[in-house]
Amino acid sequence: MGIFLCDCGGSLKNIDFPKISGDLEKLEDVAFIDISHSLCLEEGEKAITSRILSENINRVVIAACSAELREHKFVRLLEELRFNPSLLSLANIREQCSWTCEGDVTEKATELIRMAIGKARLLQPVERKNVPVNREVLVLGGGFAGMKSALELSRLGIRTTIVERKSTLGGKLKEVEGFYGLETSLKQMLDSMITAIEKDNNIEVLTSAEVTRVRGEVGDFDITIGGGRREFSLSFGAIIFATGYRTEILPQDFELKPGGNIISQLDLVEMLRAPEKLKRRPETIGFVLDVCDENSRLPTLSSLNNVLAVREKLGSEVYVFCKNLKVDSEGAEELYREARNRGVVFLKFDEPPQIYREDGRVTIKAKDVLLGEEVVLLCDLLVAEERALPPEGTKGLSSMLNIGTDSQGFYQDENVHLYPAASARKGVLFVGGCRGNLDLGRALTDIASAVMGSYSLLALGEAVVEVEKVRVDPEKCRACLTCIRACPHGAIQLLRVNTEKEVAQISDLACDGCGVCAAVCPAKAINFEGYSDEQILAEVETIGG
Amino acid sequence: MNKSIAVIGGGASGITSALELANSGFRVYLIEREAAIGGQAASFCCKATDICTKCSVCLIPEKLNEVAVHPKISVLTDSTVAGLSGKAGDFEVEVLRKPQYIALERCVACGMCAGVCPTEPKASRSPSPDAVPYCYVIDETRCLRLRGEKCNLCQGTCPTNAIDFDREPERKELSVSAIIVATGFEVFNAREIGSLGYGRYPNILTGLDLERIFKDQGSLKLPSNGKEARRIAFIQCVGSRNEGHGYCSQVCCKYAMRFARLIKYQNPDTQVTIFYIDLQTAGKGFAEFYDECRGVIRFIRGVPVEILETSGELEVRFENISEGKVERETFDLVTLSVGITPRKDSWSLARVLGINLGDHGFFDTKEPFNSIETNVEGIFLAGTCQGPKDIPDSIAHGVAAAEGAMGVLEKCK
Amino acid sequence: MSMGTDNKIIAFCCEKSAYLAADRAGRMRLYYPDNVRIIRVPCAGRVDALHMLRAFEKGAAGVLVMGCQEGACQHLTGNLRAKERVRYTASLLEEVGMDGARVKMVNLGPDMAQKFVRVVKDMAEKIKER
Amino acid sequence: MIIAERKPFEEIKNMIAGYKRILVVGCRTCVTICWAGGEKEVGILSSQLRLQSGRNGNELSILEATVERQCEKEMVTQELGDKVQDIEAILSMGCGVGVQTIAEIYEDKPVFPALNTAFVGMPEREGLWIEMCAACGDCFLDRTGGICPVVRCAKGLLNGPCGGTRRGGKCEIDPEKDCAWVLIYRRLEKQGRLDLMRKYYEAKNYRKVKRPGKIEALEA
Repeated sequence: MGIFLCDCGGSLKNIDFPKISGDLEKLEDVAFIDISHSLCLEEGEKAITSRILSENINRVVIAACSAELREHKFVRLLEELRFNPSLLSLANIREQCSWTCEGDVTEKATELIRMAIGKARLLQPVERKNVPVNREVLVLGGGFAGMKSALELSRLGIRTTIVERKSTLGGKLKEVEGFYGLETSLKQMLDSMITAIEKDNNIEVLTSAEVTRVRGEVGDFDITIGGGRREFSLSFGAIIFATGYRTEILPQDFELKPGGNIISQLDLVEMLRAPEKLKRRPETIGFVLDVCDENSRLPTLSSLNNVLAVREKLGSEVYVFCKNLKVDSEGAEELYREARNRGVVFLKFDEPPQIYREDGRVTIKAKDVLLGEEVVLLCDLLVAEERALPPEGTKGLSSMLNIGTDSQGFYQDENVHLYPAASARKGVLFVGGCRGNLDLGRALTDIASAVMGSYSLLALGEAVVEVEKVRVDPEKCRACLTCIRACPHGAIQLLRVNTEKEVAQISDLACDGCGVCAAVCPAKAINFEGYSDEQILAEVETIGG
Repeated sequence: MNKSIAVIGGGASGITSALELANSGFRVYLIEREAAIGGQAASFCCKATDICTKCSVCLIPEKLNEVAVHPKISVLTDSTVAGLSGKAGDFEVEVLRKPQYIALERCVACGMCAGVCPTEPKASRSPSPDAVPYCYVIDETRCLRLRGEKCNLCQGTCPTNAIDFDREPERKELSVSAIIVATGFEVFNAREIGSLGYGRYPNILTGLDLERIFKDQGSLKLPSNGKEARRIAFIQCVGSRNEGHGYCSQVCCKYAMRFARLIKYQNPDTQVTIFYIDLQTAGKGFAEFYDECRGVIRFIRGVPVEILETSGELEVRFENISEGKVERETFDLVTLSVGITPRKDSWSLARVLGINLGDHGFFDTKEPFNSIETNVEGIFLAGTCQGPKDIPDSIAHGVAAAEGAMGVLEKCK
Repeated sequence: MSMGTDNKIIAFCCEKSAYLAADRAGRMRLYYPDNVRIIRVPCAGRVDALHMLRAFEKGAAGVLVMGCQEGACQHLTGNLRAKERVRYTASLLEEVGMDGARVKMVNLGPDMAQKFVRVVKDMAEKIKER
Repeated sequence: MIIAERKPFEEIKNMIAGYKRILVVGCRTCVTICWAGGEKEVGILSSQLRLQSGRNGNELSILEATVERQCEKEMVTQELGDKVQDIEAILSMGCGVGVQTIAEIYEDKPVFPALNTAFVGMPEREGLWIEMCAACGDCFLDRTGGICPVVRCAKGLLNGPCGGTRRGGKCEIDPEKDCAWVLIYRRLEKQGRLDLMRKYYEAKNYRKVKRPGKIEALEA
């Protein structure tokens, strides 16, 4: 074992390096101890290189500054010298020792180095290997988000297969007339995308089809797709969920049954598409927001767009009842000001308004906060607020893949490390509405993230993995499923390894290196190289002297 | 056609674009104006109360370290873009770099130069604890040697002789095939609204001040006398949604509520009030947090216009819309939730690169719903330089810009 | 098995938050007692009751398991499992007649150097009393 | 699968009081799967014992071992063979069968149980095990649609709900528990075999079951 100490240019005054090297030299498995001024610069690296090439040591301990700053340099240097970097053990004697105490900390520094030595003795080499990865991506959902993802991936040279539950592509945006201020109407945009997909031989489309079973891990998902007639299974490297969202006027949110003069945003869009067909032009239209879900951007954005379309096409009076207009999207504030200039009246309430039907018209009663008194509005048409819900198959698919959903039931746990498009399982990505992201602008950046995520994972057709860094010992494993249930990344499966019985098998690519499985395993069958029980206990035991 | 890309600005979105491109095999030049990368987001604090409030600030340090370490990214600190020529696929970017008196690759941040520096406060400034690259910087305005006097104490003691005073500003030519502009934003200068009294009274802070206080001290004390604040007010939409800035900055409601919850958590008997116009509570994972805040924080609809100091306390005059009359309330601390405004110098960068500015002063994009391509082919936008965004959206936007740039490169291959 | 004169504190620090906070405390030169030994773990969820008990066996007077904020763990439930395990280990210590408060779960963000130092000082105080 | 639970530490401590050199033996089958007596729990209990002895001064030396299956004589001897010489007492973390097998092999040494063997059951979710079978030796699950009232009905009735069932099909005695017979009724209803509910079954003849049970396979 070779030990390198760095006194950071002599600035670590409260550590007596010669004393340390004196104490540690006595240990019989220590080949040499070098004291250098700056291991992180060229001269330090030259010193390490010459030492390693001349002495035949099988472990390296470096006591220097924080791993966060220097570990990568030492690892890269060792790789160049054909020395397996997993046999390197670090001790931080600067930020965590010399800089945290006035007095002499030689004794603490010695003990920190002893801990690193204790661990180094037990380190085992871990090889790196290229694992073939399937370059194809499965896109679930043929709406705007799904098609755009497939087109972007194909542009970067990756084959995709779109699986759409309905019989045609297009999804939710097929029903929306357009976005105010956007010249090309969404319909044209959708049609051009559909034709582009048909022409693109990088994209295969399976309509009225559904995923019935998912097995395998990232790089090689074995997915069974069932259509009406037959069921077949394909292999994919990654899965992008673009299953959109569903809107509904829920009875418990709105006592009055929709229909007649209470319509949804989509019905309003239908009407606007052909205003001349209307029997009677509605004089006044009322919008109600923030009644059932105060935290969604969708009602505000769709209302602002439709309100301007109504003023333009029907010219009827428009009143919007809301609590907090969600204008925190790009361009939303401009739409709000444009609407106000076009004569739309915005009324703000604190308690939700009472709404009831009266002789063919709808009455809305609410205490307006700005005026400070009760406002009663009689309108011919009321556009009720819809609640955005997760698509139908969410529960089934998320349990099939054992991935989490958030508090509103949409895909993707509420964890900042996953934003914007990742899931806890590597190779499973979410885009747009299905993860609760309902406005078009943000959905576009989701798509880019998912595309980049899968591109960097699969583009080369292979991925570098650390072979069996976390390994299950088939002899000890009782297949008690504890690790499979505990693994937050779904990286462990029950497989028939070379032995005859089924044991837990950890996929090197899907494993994110957290070690939870090694901690929960009741049979101590899982060895996490670098942080195995013995290695951690070796560090713990050094304090006993 | 060389596969290298220049990213201007090392903030949240800039480093994300750089990382995504580098991980996809491109060579990236990251041009950063300051001495360290990280931009504004790196100076923000974690606002968790033992439970994460999803502000994503903790993603930045990990990315910064990945960038500093990545073999395919070369970071040019203290650098600005002086000129541009060529077209998409073959740009020539002229970069001007301030003299590096302390060589980044030699400095081990041991602190001995600061030890011997005679000036007070030290001319050889230690970097902020999470600066990347973590190196000492010489402040020209205070260094005796750079002001012409004879002094090279630090040069003598530096163990890795990283200090060299006769280094000149460098001018570099970078040939790249695409450019991503990620120059970030400026916080609204609250002094511009005189009636709110920022700068006149010590106990009026802005959101940025709170970030720095919590980052350095971990808890909030009254700037005037260091005691605990009993009654705190947050005023929303300062510098957003008014005539000069016709947009919602999207971040102020959220950071105000996070701070309010954190303050309430640290000393529960403090009374916290938020004055707002429209409370923005949308976003992944924010609904639950909003319900939690509703029980603990007092929300008043109506934004104050004037704050005066009477007998050591701050008297806030505001129109309480719910009751429909003007009221006065006294607080011992007021925080102005300042919004996002375009950088003052984006005008000069726009002129150099030839890209247009939108009507709010942010860089303009080619068409609506395409938030990354500018009017010049091959130049893309990332992050808040294109419009107000919070940290998760800036990061996602950085990825989108990287994906856009890669698309151009694949096309001109 | 000596209790050790300057009784030691073992801090299992998650390398994504607590370990970075410890480094940051050093860079800010925030001084804290020198009887703390930091052990780097990939996630707080990696620390097992066995490791904590062995620390006490070897003379540690206090054990800190320091993970990310709840909801910000890169492995989603790592810190929640750690909290459970610390509660379990505390009950094991109570069974043996030791004070369960000697083992403590701490949630930290990567920049919370002050909180790291405060927690370490509190534990150092607590173990001095007995 | 046999489900067991570790005894409170107080009880274990008093059991082995006075013995200096103790062998703690785990088992790698059922008790590992239900987190009671696997290699990990052996480590934890041994740590506790060492901590306990460290605190009040009496030097206790603990040896740890884990047998593949404690209910197999050959496996016990193979694993413990060389470890048993200078041991004063054995603390078995196996189920009741394991403790008795070891006691039989090493009759000169006292063998103590560290676990309470609880029931035959299955995991409802990670970390929660529920009893499903009482091993009564005379299974009649065919007549109750696969739900065993002996175990899951608080009173172990064989003939229909006791009439005290609470609203929502909950048990009279334990409001959280589902009444077994309501579950049986619903399942039989689904399968269209409700006629079984009308049949009358005499009380079980427990005398028929000779304790301890013995089963001999016919073909060698």
